[in-house]
Amino acid sequence: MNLGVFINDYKSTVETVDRLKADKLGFIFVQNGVFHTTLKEHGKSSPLLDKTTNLYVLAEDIATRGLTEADVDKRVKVVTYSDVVDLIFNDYEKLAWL
Amino acid sequence: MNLGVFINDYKSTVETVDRLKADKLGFIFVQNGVFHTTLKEHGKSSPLLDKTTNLYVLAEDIATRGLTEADVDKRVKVVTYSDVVDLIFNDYEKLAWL
Amino acid sequence: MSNVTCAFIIQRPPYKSETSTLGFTHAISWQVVEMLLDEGQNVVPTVCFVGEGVLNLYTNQKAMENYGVTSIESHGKNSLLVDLDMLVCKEDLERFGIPEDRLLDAEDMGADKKLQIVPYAEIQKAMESCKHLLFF
Amino acid sequence: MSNVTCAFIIQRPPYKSETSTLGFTHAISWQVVEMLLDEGQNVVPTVCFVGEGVLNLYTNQKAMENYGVTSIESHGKNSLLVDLDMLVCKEDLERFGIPEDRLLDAEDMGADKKLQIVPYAEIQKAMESCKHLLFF
Amino acid sequence: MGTLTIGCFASLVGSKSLDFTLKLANAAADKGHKVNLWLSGNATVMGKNHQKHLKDYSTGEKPTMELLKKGVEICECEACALARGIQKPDAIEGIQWNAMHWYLAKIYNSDRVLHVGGE
Amino acid sequence: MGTLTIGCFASLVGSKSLDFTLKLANAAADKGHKVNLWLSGNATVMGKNHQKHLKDYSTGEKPTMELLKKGVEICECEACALARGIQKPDAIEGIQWNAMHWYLAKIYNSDRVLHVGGE
Repeated sequence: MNLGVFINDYKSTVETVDRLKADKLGFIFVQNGVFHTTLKEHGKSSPLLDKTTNLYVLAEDIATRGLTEADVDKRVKVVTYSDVVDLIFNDYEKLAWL
Repeated sequence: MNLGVFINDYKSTVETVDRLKADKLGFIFVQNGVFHTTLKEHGKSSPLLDKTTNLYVLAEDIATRGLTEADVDKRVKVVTYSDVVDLIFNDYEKLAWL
Repeated sequence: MSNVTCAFIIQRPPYKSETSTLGFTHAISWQVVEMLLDEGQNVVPTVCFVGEGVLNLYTNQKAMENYGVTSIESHGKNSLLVDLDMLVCKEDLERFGIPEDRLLDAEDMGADKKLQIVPYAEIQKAMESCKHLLFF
Repeated sequence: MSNVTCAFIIQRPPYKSETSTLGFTHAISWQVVEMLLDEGQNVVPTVCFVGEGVLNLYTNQKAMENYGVTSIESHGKNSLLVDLDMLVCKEDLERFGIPEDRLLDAEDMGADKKLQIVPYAEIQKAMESCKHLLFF
Repeated sequence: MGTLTIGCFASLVGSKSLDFTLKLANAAADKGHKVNLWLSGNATVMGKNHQKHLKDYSTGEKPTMELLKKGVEICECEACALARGIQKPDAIEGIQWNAMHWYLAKIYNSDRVLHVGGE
Repeated sequence: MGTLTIGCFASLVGSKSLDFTLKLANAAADKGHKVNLWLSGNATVMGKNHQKHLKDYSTGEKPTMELLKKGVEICECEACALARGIQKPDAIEGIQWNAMHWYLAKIYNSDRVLHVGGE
């Protein structure tokens, strides 16, 4: 399956994301999930960034938190709400909000 | 200080509880915090139960979840709302809800 | 006859947020969805329990007695009664040390269905074979 | 003159639940609490940031532009402006790799106070010396 | 053009999940997609009229009216609203009130479903 | 006998934190303690009158009336309520409306403070 996962938290009490398997897996970081793309906790980037190469972060949610594109890990593409709509309809038949 | 901490979740996104230091520390497990007193994850009881000997769990919140006193770790005292009021006024001058 | 299948994944503990209760009630509503659809159409949820979600399934919950609200157990029983498939992650039950005989059942209400305790791989399969995923 | 001191511990990230915003606004209200108290009485909060709570303190937050709501940065600046002591856990800033020059400041508004970046031990001391603790 | 159904449980004020939902619905509608929006749980408070827009708080009334104008169908869970003291006359005009099977029925005819659930 | 001030941010329906708060307040009042209760954030929805008690949902109106009768002072954050579309005439009678300094002022004269905060 093609699965697009919205990651909306930095720390989460659910471990579901670690278990998900998909033929094509995409992570769309929104809300406090964006910190996965900007923080290097103890000098290391978030392990989620190693799970797939399809990585996106919502521009408005970066800026809201005082972050800039320069803070975002190079592997992650910065996208708008409009881009997210296209990802939903063109790339991911199933969606998850975690 | 004498600090009474209400633990209201089993998994938490805040690590504050691990850092708290107090001359007298009490944990009052309520809501889903009660699972700390009943579950043995991977066969081990919750590490919180090793942090102090002043351990309490709210009877109504155990029963609500289908658990019984027999499920509760022997180190933990089962208490009522009325007992919690006495703990607050008699034993702990400062309180935390985590 | 054309059914749309959905996997409802319940992954949060009971009685904290309303989330797991809403997962059940939304799934149960499949019973009446035909009213709003054309002849032969239906939506069929499979309800899956993973992680702390399995903590919703204890039997003997006293929520009505203590807090005056319908217990989640009662929602679980109703879910079985309306013939929902309910898959429970075996690994997570084992991890938390919850024996099967502590889990809810709707035999007393005459339900044919029972909780199905399955390896996580089965839940993954359910997610793959459904059309839509809803995480609660 | 008799003050009651409180430690407000902000430990959750911004813009998720309302919690950290409410932590600020409750602390700022110390400005007017005298209205409801007798002469010489006051309540004095010290606001402490630990864990993900430090993520509230980035400068240049665009919440008004993007979501039409007052930014948490703006609450932080107002907190400094009303002379609240604001202690930020040094270890947590280091852990997340956040340099001091990314943190908010209210110099432009003429505030005398600045964020005080301190070891966690100082925050522990603030918790010990206050009369009441409020965790946000 | 496709059909997207979004369900949301999150409260409007405090959480930004409902803000996200409204903005995503708006972006999808602007691109010509059909959008359905289901509000349940604390999200039903968003369907209350006369929300005062204070600068500290998100407000749902205005963006909701815009979505309705763009043809987005919005429905809220009647039981969830009633339990919160919100009654039919308090509802924003144009928002439907129904039970959960409304959501499932919309899902039936949707290409994509995004369920913004747990808090 | 002492004075306990409890502040609560949690929503009534869905979270059990506000149920906990009401029960604790009740137990303390029954033992003769003075109790103050401050509702802010999503907890202000509890101050809305005409909550329908459906079996699936916690309800705040009845326990609140009982607390008021026992002399518990209850106050809710006016701005938080207004932002949620709740206006003065919608409030349960006997619940005060004020700003956050009410809470701090009550804290001044309290022996114990329990702040039921984050969600």
